[in-house]
Amino acid sequence: MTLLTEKVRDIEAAVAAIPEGATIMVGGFGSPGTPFALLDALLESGQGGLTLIKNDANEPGIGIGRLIEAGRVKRLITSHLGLNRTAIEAMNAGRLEVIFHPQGLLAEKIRCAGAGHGGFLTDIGQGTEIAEGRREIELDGRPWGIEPALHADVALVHAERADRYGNLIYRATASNFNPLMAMAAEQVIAQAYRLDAPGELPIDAIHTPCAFVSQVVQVDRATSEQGVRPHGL
Amino acid sequence: MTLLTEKVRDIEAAVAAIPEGATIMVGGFGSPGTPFALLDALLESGQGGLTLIKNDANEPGIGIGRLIEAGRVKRLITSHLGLNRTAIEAMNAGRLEVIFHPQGLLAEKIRCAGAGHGGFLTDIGQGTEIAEGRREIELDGRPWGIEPALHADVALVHAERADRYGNLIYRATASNFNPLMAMAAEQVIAQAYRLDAPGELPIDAIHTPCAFVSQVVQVDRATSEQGVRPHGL
Amino acid sequence: MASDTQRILARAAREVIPGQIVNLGIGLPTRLFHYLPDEMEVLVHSENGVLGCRPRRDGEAPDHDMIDSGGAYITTRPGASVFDSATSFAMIRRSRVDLTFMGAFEVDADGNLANWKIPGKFSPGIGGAMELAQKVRRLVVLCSHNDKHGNPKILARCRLPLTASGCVSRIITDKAVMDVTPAGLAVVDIAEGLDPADLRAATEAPLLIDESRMGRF
Amino acid sequence: MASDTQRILARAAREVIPGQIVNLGIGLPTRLFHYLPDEMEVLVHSENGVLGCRPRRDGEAPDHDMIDSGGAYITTRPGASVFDSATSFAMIRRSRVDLTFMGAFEVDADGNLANWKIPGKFSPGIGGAMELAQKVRRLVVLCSHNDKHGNPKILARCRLPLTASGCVSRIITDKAVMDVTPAGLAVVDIAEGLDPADLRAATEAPLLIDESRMGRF
Repeated sequence: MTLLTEKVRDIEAAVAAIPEGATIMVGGFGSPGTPFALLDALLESGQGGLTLIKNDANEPGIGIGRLIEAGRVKRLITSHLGLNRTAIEAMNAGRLEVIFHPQGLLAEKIRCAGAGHGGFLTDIGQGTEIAEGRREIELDGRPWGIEPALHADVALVHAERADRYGNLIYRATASNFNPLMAMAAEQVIAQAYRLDAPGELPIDAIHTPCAFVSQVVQVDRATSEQGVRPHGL
Repeated sequence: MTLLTEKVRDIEAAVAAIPEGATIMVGGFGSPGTPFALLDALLESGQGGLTLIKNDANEPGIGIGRLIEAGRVKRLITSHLGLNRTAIEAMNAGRLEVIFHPQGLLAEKIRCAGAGHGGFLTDIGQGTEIAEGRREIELDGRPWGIEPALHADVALVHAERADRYGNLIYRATASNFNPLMAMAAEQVIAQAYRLDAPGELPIDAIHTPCAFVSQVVQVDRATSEQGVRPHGL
Repeated sequence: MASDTQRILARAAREVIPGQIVNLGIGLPTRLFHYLPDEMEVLVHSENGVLGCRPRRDGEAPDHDMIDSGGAYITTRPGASVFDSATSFAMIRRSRVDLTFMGAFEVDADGNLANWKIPGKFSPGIGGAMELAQKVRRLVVLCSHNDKHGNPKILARCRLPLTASGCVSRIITDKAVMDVTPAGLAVVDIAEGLDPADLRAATEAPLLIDESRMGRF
Repeated sequence: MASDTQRILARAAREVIPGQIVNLGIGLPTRLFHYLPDEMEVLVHSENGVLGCRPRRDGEAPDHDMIDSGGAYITTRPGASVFDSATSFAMIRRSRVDLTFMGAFEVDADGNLANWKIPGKFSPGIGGAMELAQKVRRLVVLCSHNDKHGNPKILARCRLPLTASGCVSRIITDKAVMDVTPAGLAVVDIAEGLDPADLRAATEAPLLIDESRMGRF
């Protein structure tokens, strides 16, 4: 692992190390928690043939939507594309391979990798299309589907605050998949609006302990709030 | 589930509802996080034939040590009895059945129940005594041991603060198994030093959302710090 | 006069008991939000990771980190908490959500629900619907009784891929409130001005109707 | 003059690189705490749920909610965090702990470690030792070279139930520092005043000794 004392990077250096064809977890549920600045830097950096793992596809023109539109994404593992018609079009046109998981199973497959397990046993989706082809096992007289852990080379996560050791604090519903992904990938690159010295984050408030985080990048709120769009209620 | 508006109980009423022979998860790693006041009330209440699930056996004369000494505990599922010689004696004399799990697997077996899964796949302990008799499965060309979820009728947990809906905040290393157990049991009884109105706990600071908690009991710090013993370093 | 959707929502609001934890599905059910009075001690769960959602008040600035699962900016009420996606779905899978309202493409006499996919036409993914449908303690479907072409949505047997089987407790449409029972769909309430024959004609599933016990809404 | 344990601990402290995350096993390894200077940017992990432990200073009142896995009251250094047991062991199983020091009943030439159970005599449970031994990136054993009866603890092959197999990188005793290599145990350092023949006599495992490269400690 990266030494605690060597985690702070500038954003170009952080994303430049991501290899072509990498499998990348991306935090966020819709816009909140999406590491927009890291994604824009990744687009700039040029890697293609990527497999992305994200709850959704953001919206057209922002976040992973931009990477999909630029043809950089080979495969997307997700739960829902509802807000991104260009991603749906890319899928329907065969330009984007999409693998869907029920949202909670997607979360748990990621969490499972983060916990160092090989998989878990679930009863979700039994008798539906989701369970077709899923391996089953009987335990305590009941059938269970085996969901393998979902691994990634890199996770890109968004935090409200970080310290230079890589401790992270998320805010409100910008948490979502971020803490799970921050434990699950081989390399974890975190962007944060505020980067403090160790000891400045209240210890009971830290959501992701620094041990899981490889690199920390400070980003401006302005560069990472482009994703904010009005949605009615 | 208990309605949000009906969770506050006095301590005697809370433990009186626990049935004879119940399987009970008990929070705490050593003394911190052990719900001493609830355990003392349970001893008072008289139920026997219990199966307890706790990381350790506390120390002689306190916490679950008292229940073991009073002959109320039939079986203990734990990771280590190192600090409790009376529990070791009871085990060696055949008065207490003890099932040991490696500490992290014990935590995950509890977490697995809390997540609503049937079990998980681990490589911990392969080739050791721990894996003897454990069912194995092959996945992605590797052997994995199947660890079933560990369920309980009741969890007794300790929190620093609660509100009357059952939101919980733990403190420092008094967290340990408490948040896991608070999600895992059918009925979850939480003791807290401070019981607030809803809205008084900072929303980003809540560790266990109230949805998982059945009953909340306010206890005095004095009645639940009997367990504090000096240990050298 | 109340529109069809207003009538559905007003009737649906009567399903909620103070002290419950309630999830509102995307679309029509989300609008139930506005039918739950502020003083009612109910926590609305949204699967992106919040318990205790409240609609933003007029003029309240949006908090860009605070949305519901439909993407709308929300605020929270006293007793609210936020958490990650794993915790959110643990809450669902462990049946710690008391009640959920969901839309439907099709729902049938056995309480089967199809609301996520129309093969060849609509398949944006399942999101959290499957786990909610399968595990929440009580699922109430809110939908129009017939689709825009007038075809029944309350079927003898669903034809679309299921979200979950046998998961629906009650169905509330613009025409009726129906309970899923072992004997079939039992009409609880019928819309004002509608007679049972008209209701049967608009419904593919056989209906159990006891006019002496049936209410109006 | 330094005692045997002081020599072991002083030598062990040289294994720690600034910026690392280090776990200290119960017993002798815990005492390494006092050999890590305050200004050294190292976070000590304790499996009960804390990263960044620091020994309590003289006169500092104990915080009853702040212990390490041995039960001692601790404090924390800047950059510390606290977390639940699942997160703590995820950190271990995912090899996010760089280095752990553990005691041993027996350790052998293949890097197998036995430190949790003596059948019929001592079996208080395994605690977190198995996961630490199996998954931490580098495991250094700290133990006396011989047991209190003078029997070797550094064996050709462990006889007690294993904690984990092939997990040990380095062994530091009062007599020697030895690395586990594919060819066997290679002596890195030998205690001041001890000659290789005495070391071999006190050791059951065959030792690879290159006197030209061997250090003293």
